[in-house]
Amino acid sequence: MIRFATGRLLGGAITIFSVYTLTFLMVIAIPGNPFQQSQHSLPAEVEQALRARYNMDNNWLYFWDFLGDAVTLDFGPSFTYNDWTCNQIIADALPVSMLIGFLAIILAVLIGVPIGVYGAVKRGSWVDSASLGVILLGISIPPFVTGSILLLLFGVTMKVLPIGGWGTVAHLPLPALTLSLPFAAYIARLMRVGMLDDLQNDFIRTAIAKGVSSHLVIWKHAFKVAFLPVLSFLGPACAQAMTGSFVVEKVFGVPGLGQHFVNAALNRDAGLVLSTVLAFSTLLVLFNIAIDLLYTKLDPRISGAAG
Amino acid sequence: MTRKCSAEPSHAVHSNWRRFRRNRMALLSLAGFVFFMLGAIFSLPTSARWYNVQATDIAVRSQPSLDPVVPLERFFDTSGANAIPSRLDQILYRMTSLFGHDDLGRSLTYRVLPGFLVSLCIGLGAALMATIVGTLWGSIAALAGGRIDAVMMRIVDVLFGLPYILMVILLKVGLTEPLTAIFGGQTKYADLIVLFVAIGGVSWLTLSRVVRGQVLSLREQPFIEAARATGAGHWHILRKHVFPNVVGPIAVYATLVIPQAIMQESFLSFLGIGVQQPIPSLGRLAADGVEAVNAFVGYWWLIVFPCTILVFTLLALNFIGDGLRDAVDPKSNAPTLV
Amino acid sequence: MARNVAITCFLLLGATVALFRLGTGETRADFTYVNPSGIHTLDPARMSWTQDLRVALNLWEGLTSSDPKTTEPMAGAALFPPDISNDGRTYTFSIREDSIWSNSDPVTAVDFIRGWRRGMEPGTATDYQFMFTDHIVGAQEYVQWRHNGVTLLTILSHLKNGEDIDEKQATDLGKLPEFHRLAKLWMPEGAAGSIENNDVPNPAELIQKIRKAKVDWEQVHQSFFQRHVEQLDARFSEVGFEAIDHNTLRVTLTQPCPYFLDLTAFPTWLPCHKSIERLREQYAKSPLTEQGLVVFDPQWTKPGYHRNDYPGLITNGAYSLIEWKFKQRARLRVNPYYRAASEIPCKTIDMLVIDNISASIMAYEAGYVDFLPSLAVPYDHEIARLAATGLRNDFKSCHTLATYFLQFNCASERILGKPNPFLDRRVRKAFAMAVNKQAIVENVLQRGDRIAHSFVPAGLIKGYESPAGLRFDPIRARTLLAEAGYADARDLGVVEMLYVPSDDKIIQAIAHMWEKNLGVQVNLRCEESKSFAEDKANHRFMIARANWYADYYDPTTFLDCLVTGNGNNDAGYHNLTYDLRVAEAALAKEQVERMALLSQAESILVEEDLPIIPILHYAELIAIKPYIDGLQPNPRLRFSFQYVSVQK
Amino acid sequence: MAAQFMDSSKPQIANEHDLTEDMDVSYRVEQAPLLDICGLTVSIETQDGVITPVEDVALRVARKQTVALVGESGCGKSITAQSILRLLPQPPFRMEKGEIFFARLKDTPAIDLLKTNERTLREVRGGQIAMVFQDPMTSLNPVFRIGEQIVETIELHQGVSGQIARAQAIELLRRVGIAKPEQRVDAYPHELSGGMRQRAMIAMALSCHPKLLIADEPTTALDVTIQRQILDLLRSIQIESNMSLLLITHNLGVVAEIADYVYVMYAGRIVEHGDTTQVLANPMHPYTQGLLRCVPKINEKSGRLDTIPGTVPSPSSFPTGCRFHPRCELTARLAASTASGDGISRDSDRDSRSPSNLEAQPACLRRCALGDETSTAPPLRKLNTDHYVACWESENVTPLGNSASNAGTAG
Repeated sequence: MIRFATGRLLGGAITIFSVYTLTFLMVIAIPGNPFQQSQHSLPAEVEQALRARYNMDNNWLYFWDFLGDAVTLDFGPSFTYNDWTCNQIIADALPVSMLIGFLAIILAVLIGVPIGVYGAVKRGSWVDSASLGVILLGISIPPFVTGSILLLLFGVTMKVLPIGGWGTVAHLPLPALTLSLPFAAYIARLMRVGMLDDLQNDFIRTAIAKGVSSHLVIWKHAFKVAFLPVLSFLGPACAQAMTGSFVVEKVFGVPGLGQHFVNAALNRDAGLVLSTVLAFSTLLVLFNIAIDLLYTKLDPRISGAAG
Repeated sequence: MTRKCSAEPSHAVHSNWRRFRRNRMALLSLAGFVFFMLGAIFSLPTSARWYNVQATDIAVRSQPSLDPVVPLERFFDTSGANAIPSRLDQILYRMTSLFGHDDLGRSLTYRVLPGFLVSLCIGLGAALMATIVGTLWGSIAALAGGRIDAVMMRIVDVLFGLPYILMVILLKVGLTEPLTAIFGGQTKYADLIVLFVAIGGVSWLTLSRVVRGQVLSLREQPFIEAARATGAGHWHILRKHVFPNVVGPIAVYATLVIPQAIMQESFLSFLGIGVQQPIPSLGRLAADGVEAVNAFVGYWWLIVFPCTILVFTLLALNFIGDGLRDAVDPKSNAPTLV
Repeated sequence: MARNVAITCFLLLGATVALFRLGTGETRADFTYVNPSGIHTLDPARMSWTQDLRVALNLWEGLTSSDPKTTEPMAGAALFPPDISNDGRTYTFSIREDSIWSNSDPVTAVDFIRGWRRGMEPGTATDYQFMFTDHIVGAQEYVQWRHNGVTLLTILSHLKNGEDIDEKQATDLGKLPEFHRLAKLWMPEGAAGSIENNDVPNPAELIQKIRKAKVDWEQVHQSFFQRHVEQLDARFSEVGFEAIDHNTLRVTLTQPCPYFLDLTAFPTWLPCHKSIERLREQYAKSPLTEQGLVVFDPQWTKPGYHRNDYPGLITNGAYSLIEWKFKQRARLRVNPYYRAASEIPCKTIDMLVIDNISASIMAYEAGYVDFLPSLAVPYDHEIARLAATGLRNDFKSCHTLATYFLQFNCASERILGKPNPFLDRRVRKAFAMAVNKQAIVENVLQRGDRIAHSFVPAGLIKGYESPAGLRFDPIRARTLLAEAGYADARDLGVVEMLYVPSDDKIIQAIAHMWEKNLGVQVNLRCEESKSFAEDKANHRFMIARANWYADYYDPTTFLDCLVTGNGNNDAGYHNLTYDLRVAEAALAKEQVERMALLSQAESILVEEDLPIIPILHYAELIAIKPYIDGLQPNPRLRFSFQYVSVQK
Repeated sequence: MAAQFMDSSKPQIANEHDLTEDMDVSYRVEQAPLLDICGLTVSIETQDGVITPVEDVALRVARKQTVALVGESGCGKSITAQSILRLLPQPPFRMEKGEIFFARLKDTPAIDLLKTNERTLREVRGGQIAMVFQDPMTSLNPVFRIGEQIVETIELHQGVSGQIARAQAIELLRRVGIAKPEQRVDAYPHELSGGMRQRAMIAMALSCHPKLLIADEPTTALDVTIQRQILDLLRSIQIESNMSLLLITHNLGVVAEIADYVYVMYAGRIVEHGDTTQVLANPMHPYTQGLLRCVPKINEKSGRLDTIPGTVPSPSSFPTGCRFHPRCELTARLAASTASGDGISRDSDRDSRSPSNLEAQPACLRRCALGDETSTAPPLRKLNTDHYVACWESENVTPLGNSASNAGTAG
């Protein structure tokens, strides 16, 4: 187990380094001046001074310096937001995104799993059609449409939830729900297909022949196998949801990392882009490893193979 | 686990179609989709003329109505050959105000219809590109195996972690200029290509994993071993045994890439880096409509028509894709025990 | 299993929500407003965005400040008006006794000079350096000297041994007089070429020489660094700032500047508390200071920053910053030492960041927010209509000192592989006359902007008469185009318009007008703002959108942009007569004469040469709740919260 | 060997069963067999319409009796077996007709498993009727430990749990001959070999002392050597625990060795049944004879193994009349002898056997292909007390000789 984890960590480190390198290449390849502010074009001397100040006068020097500092978890300053270091920005925004993302994933599981299971169990009936409809609707409505409708409905028309600002529990449900819908749809889909597959298996017949109630057959015998694909989807999904969604954050004004990342890319804020990308890929790698470890716990067939 | 060694395509297609036909929602979706597509295609000559005809003086954000708001002569070049509009043109003209007009007084009908086609083009282009690249990459990785496979899949991992927005911007910056030159200085066409290259460039990653998985599991199938035992060559096995068996799942997955790509385009439009104005796309129109959501006045038609059509397009494509998958995968048709 | 999953989910759900108790004990501030997209920086020397300036001017107070209604200069930290010498070149300010920092230190003349000196430092990298260099005696020389010194030190600090030098460094070195002087010490024949004759040495040759030279580069760097640092204070004393005593400050200008007191209310001219010195990077301690930069820890603007016993941000304005969360919120509280602190009605102010203006309007409608300084949404015409018809008195429209315009590429001979047709002023004029600005303002945008026939917003600057400009005339436009040799507009080929996503409506309308009125083929190229800025600055465009917001109350803030060689002259426009008129105006003794000269200059722009097509002057929409008193819409959108009161 | 098993020590239970016989309830209560399947007809809805893979099957299992259900693959054996516990998903399966009586408790009327409620059915499943499936590889849930799966059954039916149930599970594993059961109880199915898994399946089936064990081809998926062990195990357990065993198999050798009574099934119908000794010694249905001929005989040196020509028809295209007639040697022989030799092909070309063509055929052949006035399929006719056969021409069947003993030694 430990060897397996170390191996994966090492592989993950290589992935992270490659992502970092490629992102860096993109950052320097894309034209656009991170230092230019609003309307004034930047005088050459000022730009030179700024490049010196942010250690950007030599790209490859910057590449290694940034990496060296990043290893010690120091991501340096943001180019656009001069008063802030990337560490501060990430420390402020990542917990927000992680909170919303985490809630969204939990909601997605709570919504998606029953829909998928009932769809599979009641296959061919109206329950199945309805659940399939819900699933497909979940992946067919762009989040900015969902978000705007929810905001209009609960914020403006019904006035039950606050708009804008951040910091109370009432700010959580709408963004979490909006973010969760596509994930819920995907989970429901995986769950439905998995359950359909599973309910045809011989061991289900064995369980029924043993006298296990259909409820238990579904939720215990079939579920445990069918949930495994969902579990492996949850790894990347968690990483994706918890590093923030631009659309959801933009629509609801959530101060999360997703917005900062998109803005950083649009602002050519190399420091912030690189640090958010590093944060994202690290989370991705860690979640994947965590899910793999969990997977070996839940699926004995794998643990046998992995040793 | 026995599997037919040589598939009988005609029979397979026939029975797949029969299975698909039983899926009522999928059939309904397909019918609606085809109906809409035909409508969009038939009105294309008209919408190609009208999609950017502005009437800022009379029709700015005018409500949907059955009577056209903009006078006939605005829409027809009354000089020259088209002096008297044909009967079809007259019918099409009566539809101009059906969906209302946008903030430049353009007929939403004739923006939504070509927008639907543009979105579809992006979806198809991206799916095509994703399918080609993903299939090649996945099958090469699976067939090569060993270290090559590991490296190729690590590359996919890395690309998954890359910032998508940066890639799109980079592609835009890198490709727009040469493509614009190719298209006679028209950025809008160049932009479409950039978009589906950008979107396809992301979608192939998942597809390559799917294909690799399929090929890997196929490689272990007894009939492949049997073919190898009979002394069939590598390429022969690939062409005769592997490819016919993966083509179904790949085709189905490719169908599902189309709605994903359309969704991606709507996201990029929301960011402001989608298709180039004045070319309409459903995502662009929906994003514009959603931006007009406000607490004061309901420009409902700017939101309702594009969003509904976008959602229905995606829904229909998803239904069709799911239906196809159920049809192609016989396992999903077997009875469940509970 | 399923139960375990469900239980786990619910437990996690409960736990996260329970842990999330941030800000539940927060009380609402007396006054809440939304700053869309947040603050970029609170360093007054670095800032240039309106929303940053707005916060800064409530935190700090300059020598003068702006009248909340008219934004005319009025008394700030100094008595008003200051002593102005007869030649209009020397201003003597007396800082008020009751001008006190938020930590109870008195504001001194030295505090102001500290702030200004920071603004001139290359390490600070101020956009608005020109506010010093254009007006203050000795400033230009000092800034140039510093810049050259820093450049040389930067190259030397990288040049650990002579072999490393690359061509760019060599080119840069060749341009520095300091380098030539230095080179004489170890190269008897000098560095070749002579800087006095503007004869920059051949870089390749220079590289050869540097590689050959047996020089200890670290030593050179050290000694030059020493000399440069030793001279710093002496050099700065030549700049026209003088602290006569504790309270008296004398500023010497190179030439009279009628709007100087307006400038001193601008954030670049704000004072800086001495505590910042604690955050100054020590010389030769960091790579930055090795390059001769004077650098302060950029975190000095944080209220809770205490490195090196730094007390946190200290300001001298009506408010002090007590909390600032990145892109979430900033909270301001009355500065207890401010002279009229007890009379300020709103004791606390919250600035919320809601990136999505639509959401901020919903928040305003739902009553979470009292004031929105920007309502730039796709449906803003509806808001303008509500405001105009009096249905909603809380929505207000104000004409701003800003112009939206298109600019032609007047610099490149060839563009997109073809000869540039816009080098011909008749073509530019034709394009300008084919734009129906009225249709744009009244039909397309409908938000009450003013049609712009001139670059400088007409009627907003006292004493300035804007030229009439050109009117919409498609027939004349076609004639002009024919005169220029394009009887058939298709000969022009595809005309490309570069713009940013936010103004696609207006651009599409204009493109449509050109296609309809001139018969040209227009290609739209939309780029996100950074690519756009890059392409624009490098003249990779035919026609580009642009806008300009006045920095101060004078036509020159606009007209200087099109002077040959100006950094903001993205059009690459070059007209000697125009340059001459602007220069003459700068030297004019009388204000009337000056304004007349500027007006003449502008008429060259908007009636003859048309390097730009002014389209409109923005009307900015703001929303102020009816129960809020003391907020006045003004052309520069400067709002002083100390006059705001809530009448609930 | 066969003789040993088929000696008189086995209880002789009246197995006479006439479909037309009307039994009164009191008979059922007192003397009813443990399991009594009457006229079971199962159909499946498919895309191409309804097919009926099992038709009018009657089958009885007495207490402590071992009954075998034999037939080629695709005959409907498994469907019959799974119908007993209602394991077939409905839809697409449909129980068209018939009853399955199960004498659940002593002294109470037997219940009809097809009509009983879910709750009772669940008690019967695993508690009174246990089942062992064909493929031990897939019939055990891969993500639960062996022990967990056995304990679950014990908990469901015996009301004990925790350590006691676990101890019982270990005991069961020991009883089915798994070495080191204390360790194996915590193993996952994939960690066991095929034979071990089948033993575990049997242990699970035995865990609640069922009255009837249905073993659906329990050895088909196993190595030949393991097959033997599993059969021995089943046999010994059946004797030890006094339960009945319904063994589904296609192997007559197995039947000879283990069964008291045998049902032969072809194309969804029972074609012959009777006491194992009688049926194997004197098979009276051409199909049974064919099956017996196929059993390899060790003491015979002849090179070729006999086969029954053709394959089992699919339920969607069952022939009319006697379903076996297209493959039937007897039919062919009769046709050959009555007709002029040529003219009638023996193959299953359906055109030649379409009713119009058959008009010209001899009467006997017409009967095989079309049936008589009362029914198309031949009814089961009683040959003697313990032997029934369903063949129109049963009087013309030539006995096979002493194949039974051969079969017995072959298994």
